[in-house]
Amino acid sequence: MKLISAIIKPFKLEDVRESLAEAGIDGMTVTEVKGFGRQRGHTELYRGAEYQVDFLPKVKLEIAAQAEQVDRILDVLMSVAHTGRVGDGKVFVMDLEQVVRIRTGETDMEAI
Amino acid sequence: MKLISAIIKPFKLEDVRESLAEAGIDGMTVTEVKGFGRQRGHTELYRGAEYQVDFLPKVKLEIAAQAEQVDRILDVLMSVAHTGRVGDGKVFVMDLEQVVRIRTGETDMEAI
Amino acid sequence: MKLISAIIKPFKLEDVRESLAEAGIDGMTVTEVKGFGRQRGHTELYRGAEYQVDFLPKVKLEIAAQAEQVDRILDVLMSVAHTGRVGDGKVFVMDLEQVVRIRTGETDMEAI
Amino acid sequence: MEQQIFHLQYALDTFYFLICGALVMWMAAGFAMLEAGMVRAKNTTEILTKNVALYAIACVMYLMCGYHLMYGGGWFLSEITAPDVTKTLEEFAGRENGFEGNAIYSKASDFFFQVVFVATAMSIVSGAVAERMKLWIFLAFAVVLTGVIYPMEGSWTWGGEPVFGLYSLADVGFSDFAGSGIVHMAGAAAALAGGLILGPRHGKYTKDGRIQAIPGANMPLATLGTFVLWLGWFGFNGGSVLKLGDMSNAHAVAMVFVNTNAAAAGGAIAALIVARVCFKKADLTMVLNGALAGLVAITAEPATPTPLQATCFGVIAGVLVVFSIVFLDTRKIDDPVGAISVHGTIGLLGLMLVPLTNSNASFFGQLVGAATIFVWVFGMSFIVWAILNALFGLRVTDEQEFEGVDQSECGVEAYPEFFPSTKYVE
Amino acid sequence: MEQQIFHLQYALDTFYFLICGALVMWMAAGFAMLEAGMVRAKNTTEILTKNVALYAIACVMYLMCGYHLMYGGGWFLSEITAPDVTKTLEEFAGRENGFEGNAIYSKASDFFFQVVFVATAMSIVSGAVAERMKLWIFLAFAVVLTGVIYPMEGSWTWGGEPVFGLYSLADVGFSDFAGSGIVHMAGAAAALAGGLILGPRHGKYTKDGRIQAIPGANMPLATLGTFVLWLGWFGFNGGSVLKLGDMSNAHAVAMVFVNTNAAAAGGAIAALIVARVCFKKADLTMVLNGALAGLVAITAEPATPTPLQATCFGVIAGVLVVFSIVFLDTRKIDDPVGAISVHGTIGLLGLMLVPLTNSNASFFGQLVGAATIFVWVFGMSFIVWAILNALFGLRVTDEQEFEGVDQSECGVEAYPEFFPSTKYVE
Amino acid sequence: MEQQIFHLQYALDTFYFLICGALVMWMAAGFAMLEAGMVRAKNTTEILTKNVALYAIACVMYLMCGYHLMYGGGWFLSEITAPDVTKTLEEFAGRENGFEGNAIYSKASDFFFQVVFVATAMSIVSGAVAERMKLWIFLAFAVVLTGVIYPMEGSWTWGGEPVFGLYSLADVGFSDFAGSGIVHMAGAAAALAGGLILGPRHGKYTKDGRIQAIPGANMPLATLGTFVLWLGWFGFNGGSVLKLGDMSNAHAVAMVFVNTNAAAAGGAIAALIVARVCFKKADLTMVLNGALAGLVAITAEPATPTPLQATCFGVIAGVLVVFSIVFLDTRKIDDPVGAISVHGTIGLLGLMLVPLTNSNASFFGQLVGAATIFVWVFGMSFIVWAILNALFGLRVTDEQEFEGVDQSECGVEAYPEFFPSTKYVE
Ligand SMILES: Nc1ncnc2c1ncn2[C@@H]1O[C@H](COP(=O)(O)OP(=O)(O)O)[C@@H](O)[C@H]1O
Ligand SMILES: Nc1ncnc2c1ncn2[C@@H]1O[C@H](COP(=O)(O)OP(=O)(O)O)[C@@H](O)[C@H]1O
Ligand SMILES: Nc1ncnc2c1ncn2[C@@H]1O[C@H](COP(=O)(O)OP(=O)(O)O)[C@@H](O)[C@H]1O
Repeated sequence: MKLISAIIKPFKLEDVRESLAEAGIDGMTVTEVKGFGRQRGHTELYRGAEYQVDFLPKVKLEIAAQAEQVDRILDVLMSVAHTGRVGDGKVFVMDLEQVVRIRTGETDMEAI
Repeated sequence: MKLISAIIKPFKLEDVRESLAEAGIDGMTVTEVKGFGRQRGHTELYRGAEYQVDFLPKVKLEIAAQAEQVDRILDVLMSVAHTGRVGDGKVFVMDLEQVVRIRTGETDMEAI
Repeated sequence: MKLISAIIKPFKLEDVRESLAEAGIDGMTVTEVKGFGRQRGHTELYRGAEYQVDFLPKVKLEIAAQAEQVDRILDVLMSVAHTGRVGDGKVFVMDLEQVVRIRTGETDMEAI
Repeated sequence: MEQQIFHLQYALDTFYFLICGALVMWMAAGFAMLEAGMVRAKNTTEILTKNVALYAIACVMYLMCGYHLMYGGGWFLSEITAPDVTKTLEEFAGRENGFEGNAIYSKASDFFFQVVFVATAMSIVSGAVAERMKLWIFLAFAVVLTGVIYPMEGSWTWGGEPVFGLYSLADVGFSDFAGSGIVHMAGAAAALAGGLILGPRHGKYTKDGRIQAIPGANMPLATLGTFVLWLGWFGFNGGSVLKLGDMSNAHAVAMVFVNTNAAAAGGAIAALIVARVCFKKADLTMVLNGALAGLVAITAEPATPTPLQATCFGVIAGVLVVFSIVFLDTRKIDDPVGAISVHGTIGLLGLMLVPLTNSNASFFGQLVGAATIFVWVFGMSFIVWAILNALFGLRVTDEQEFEGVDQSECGVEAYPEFFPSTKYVE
Repeated sequence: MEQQIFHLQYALDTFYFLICGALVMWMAAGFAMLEAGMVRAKNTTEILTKNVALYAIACVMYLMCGYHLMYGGGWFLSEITAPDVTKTLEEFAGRENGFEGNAIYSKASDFFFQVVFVATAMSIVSGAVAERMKLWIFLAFAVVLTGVIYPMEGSWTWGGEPVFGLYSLADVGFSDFAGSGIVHMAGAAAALAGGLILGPRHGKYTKDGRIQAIPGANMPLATLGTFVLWLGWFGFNGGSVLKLGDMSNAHAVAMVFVNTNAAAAGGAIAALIVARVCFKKADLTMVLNGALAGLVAITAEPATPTPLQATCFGVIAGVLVVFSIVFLDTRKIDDPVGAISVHGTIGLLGLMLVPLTNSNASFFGQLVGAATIFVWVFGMSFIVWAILNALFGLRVTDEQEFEGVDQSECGVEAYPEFFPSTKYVE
Repeated sequence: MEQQIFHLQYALDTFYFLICGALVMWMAAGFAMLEAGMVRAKNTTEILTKNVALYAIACVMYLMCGYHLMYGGGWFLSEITAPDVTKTLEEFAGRENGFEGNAIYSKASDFFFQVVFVATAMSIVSGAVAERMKLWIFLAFAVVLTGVIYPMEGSWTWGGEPVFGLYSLADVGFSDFAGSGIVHMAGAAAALAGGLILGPRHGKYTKDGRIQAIPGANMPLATLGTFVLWLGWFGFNGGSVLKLGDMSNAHAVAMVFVNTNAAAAGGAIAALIVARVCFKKADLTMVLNGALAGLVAITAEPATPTPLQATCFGVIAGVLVVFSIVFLDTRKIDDPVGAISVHGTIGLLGLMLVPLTNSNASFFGQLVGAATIFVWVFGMSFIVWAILNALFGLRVTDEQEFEGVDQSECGVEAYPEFFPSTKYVE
């Protein structure tokens, strides 16, 4: 099993979630994060003085999936979360040793 | 060492934290997240029109622990965070290669 | 590739980010979290009654990096995020199997 | 010694106007808070800026030309000067009806009372077009509405001039005590014209045509705004008696206060119950709109109804406003604060209720008056909005709308430190 | 010509009542903001809804029957009609004490002033039972309190009727100028009865009996509410002089303004110092309660004390209120906004301070009056709450309480876009 | 019968003072909201506490000694007693100019009107030193400013006393109608002295000397505060006519309302345009400061300008205030709310504009007056701040400043449930 952690632009969340659902991926956990990367923040003026907004609001999706599903998920992300502009985000894939569903006690495959 | 990442219902946090403390697990990091899964959000009416609240507030606990502690932690989670209703959440276990305590520079076992 | 996840004191974020940038690490994702550990929360009085503020605001940095960079990053964290007082935080290092940059489709090394 | 009494009457009536005017000025804050509470966090600074700026523009334009167009008094109020005491005292002495005759008071206080009315009309617009219109276009429209469109219409009604020299509304039996039609429906007509050209907010209607509610960001603000308006309305209606300084008029002012309050109370309760019955929940925003609807409905005639009648008028308004809001929503007329229903639908209702208790008004006259106001204000506004649209575009870009107009128009976030959890929910 | 003077006096006194009434109406907004700031975010929409609705209900019920029960005037104010000018002028001419005699003014303005008082009494209740009571049950209680319980009690005090025909409070030397007891302690008594049946909020007391503070969500709102109340109180006390239109009364009104302000200032400072000494921190909520306590304390007699005395009374109130709040908390009477202490404890204090500066009042009379009010209001309220509890249950379910009553009762979140970081902290 | 007229005039003028005073009191809420909106979330409770407490302290100190120092009246107002009706009537009858002569009214209402002015002066200070000064030190300063520094200065100006027995400001042609200099510039001078010793907030200026803006946390609050101030200002300036009760004075009051409003409107529009031109965005905070600048500028003479002139004065103030704010920022004088510019720079501007429309004032006189006020208030304040600094330190520790003074000073968070997303952005 793998844990896919994807950083995407916030306004893509809704589309990504729907596309993932169509691809059979229903469960996920979403966190609001701030991203730093090539995409730079912007400078704002407040009362005539500048201030730097460094961080960019991003959304992190965490999806536990079976190894076979990873490619499908990556495909969805690459197509739906993609705008082609800097700051589209990254996907990280990690190994997941164990999964447990708290409600039933099911583990691993059944728990996803 | 393992990293245990548990998604639970927010109102169980306090109980889980206390039970973990009793089980000798003192350190953890908590993030507020939004969950999507089998448990559906709800529909609300605002000024006569519907709107869908898709996401469900959940809490993510991240606990770095020694491999031997994992089962104990899972036990606590399964018993204390459990309500039996859909949406109780999931636990993910990952391998942790290295841990460092910033204050002292201690690593791995000593750092947890 | 490794995923470095560092829990630090919020007010150190700016310094850490700058030092990492100097060390050539530009990308990272930041999450606001709450920490529980040896550092205890504090008790406040409100209208004459006590209440316990258990959690401590912390910041979690997630940095995907090449294995060779890990030590450099740890060095930066140990020197810049360090105050020597309890609650300085922890660094966790995990293995990262795959990285994809959504904008370009680049993977792994090129994607970081 | 009679002269001293005239002095006092002059002073008392002037003071009465000023205090009522100050209460109406306070309504500007009420609209600002109501609207700031009903939009999303990302559009809050902009709506606040609009509200402060439109009030300021209304004051300057009405001073410059509006008051003159409506009542005379000279461009820039040049004819409002210190009273010639001797002449004024003679005027007092020569009144028909003597002491109980028409009020004589400082023209400056009259201007002050009237100027805050224009601002009210314009405030109505800002709510309806919120969250998607360019700031500067909106302010340009404000210049025209407060400087020309409203004053012209006001000259035909309260000003007593014939409509383009053709017919006189007073003659056909039109009566609008404090402005259900002249102020509120007029504001709503301008808002409707703008809203039609502007179109709904992104995300308000899904591709498959469903309505998607967009909750307001700050309910305490919306509630505060409603209370402010409720309070200010005592000045709005109470001052419209136009005289305090004798027994009958003083009692009339008191009745106006009582009825204004009763109608608002009736409207709030009615909307609360309708919301509960129809939506199963006590939707606070409907309760607030219900109270305001009661206020708008009684505004056309707050003096003649009994308190019981006033309460009932409020109830009718409170019921109607809920259905009007829901109906406009199904017509895809997106109005974040419900301004068109509260001020337009109920403004018309208010006009039509007048003949029930005031025999000087006729249903026919009310219809003619309502039509005159609506056609003029809606028509002129439509033209102005359309021209502005053709020249500059009324609407911000989609990206700006998504990110919030606070950033693109004002560069200042309303709540920069609070993490908006639904920032990504369009 | 004397008649013209009477006209003016009538007009001036009517206006004075209306303005004071408008200020008291504004207190409804003050209570709404104060309470909205002192509850948790998840219960904010509901407390706002309660405040708007209770004000509306109070207005309708008092209009329907309350005013009639308390002062006469007919059901639905049917007897309040336009003044017969000739007869009223004769009344003026025939006054004992002549020009400086009792005020004659529009009955409608009197109603307006009185109606906002009953809303105040009911507002006190909403704060004390916040965050756990069903909305509709609360509103049902509001109907009874504002329609019957308060008006009955009011008829024995300000109305001058004997208590159930048994004894007259005026005769025993009871004096409550603007309602420390009649309005404030009465409201607190109703709140206490409700609170006792209702029980504390979940999480307020831990299993092992410790008090667990539950901070309010929005301090600026609470502060705004306090300032609004402070301002409104000038109308509350100032209008209670009941006449403005001659020299002595005008001065009395001015003294009331000065003393009201001085007592509030004294209360705020005293509470600030006590909080600093006892809790080591300048607890803002205590400062706010201290100011309100000063206001409640001076309300029973704002005219006779010197400004220095008024300040001292405020100081006493500000000290006492802090201890009262802490004490009630240890008694497990959970009162999120401190309403029972501010209005109840200090309302009683206010009554007992009257004889110090006003020789028409006696300690015995004050005790009898306080007991009468308390027994009646507490007793009747207890019965009504108990019946409502037996029939429908006063309290929302535990789950609803956990999720917040905004969701279960109103379906509208107060701050939908702000991520509440302690949502899970019960 | 003339006596009855005197009674009424007394009552009307007293009432007029009280209502104007109540409006000025409301400004305390305006400052509180404005400042609470312009600071960061973590310092909000503390600034609210300061605002409530400083108002209370101002009231008590001015009652205790301030009013006596400025106008007489006895320590603790001991000489303000109920009017001797017969003697007062004689006073009325004996007035120069007869009925149109100077006003006679309750001394208590005068105190009430004056006491809210001193609070205004002190409110100005709290904004400028926000987010870093110790609460108790600030309050200690408030005691001195409101008890001594302001009353002394007030005695030389409105009180008519010669400056230390040396020269009389009235003689040199100094005129400050409602206090552009006496209240606003004085407050700003005290603030400047404090700010200079205190230094800027951490993070306001980077190590390399760049200015780093620190956005305020809550724009709706700041806007509400501005509207409250705008409303209150009608009382501030309107009451300063000092008499309502004859034709000329009533008209003067009305003109003051009109001009006050016009200047604010002009200031808001001007600042909006300047911000748009210079910063490319419609910076709401500048618009708010612009409106306030217009108000401050007209305060020195709101009666003599025409409405057009008043608008222009407002425009000048609105332009100047933006540049003043930016300039002070480059001088590293950190003023979170812009108080020193709005009240200081523009207060001076207001004084210098007086001779343009009021021939009783001379530029020389205005300069002498401005210098006198500034030297006294700045000098004395500097000494007091310096002593307090030496004894206790003005400033909280760096750690407290980083965590927010809400925690260290008040122990109560302003918005405990809202997750501040930039908590770590110093
Ligand atoms: N090395 C990294 N580790 C963790 N997160 C990263 C890293 N690099 C980028 N990110 C995340 O991905 C987001 C997008 O990256 P960025 O470099 O701005 O654009 P792009 O992905 O288009 O190259 C960042 O805002 C950050 O949240
Ligand atoms: N595949 C997944 N990957 C990541 N998080 C998941 C996944 N499935 C579920 N979750 C998280 O677990 C929570 C509970 O899951 P849900 O399917 O609603 O109920 P249950 O755990 O009772 O089956 C979700 O709200 C989500 O936060
Ligand atoms: N076992 C753990 N798993 C996950 N996070 C931890 C763990 N222990 C500590 N932390 C995180 O590190 C932070 C600092 O830990 P703490 O024990 O308070 O101090 P120190 O790191 O100085 O020993 C905590 O607030 C928490 O966020």
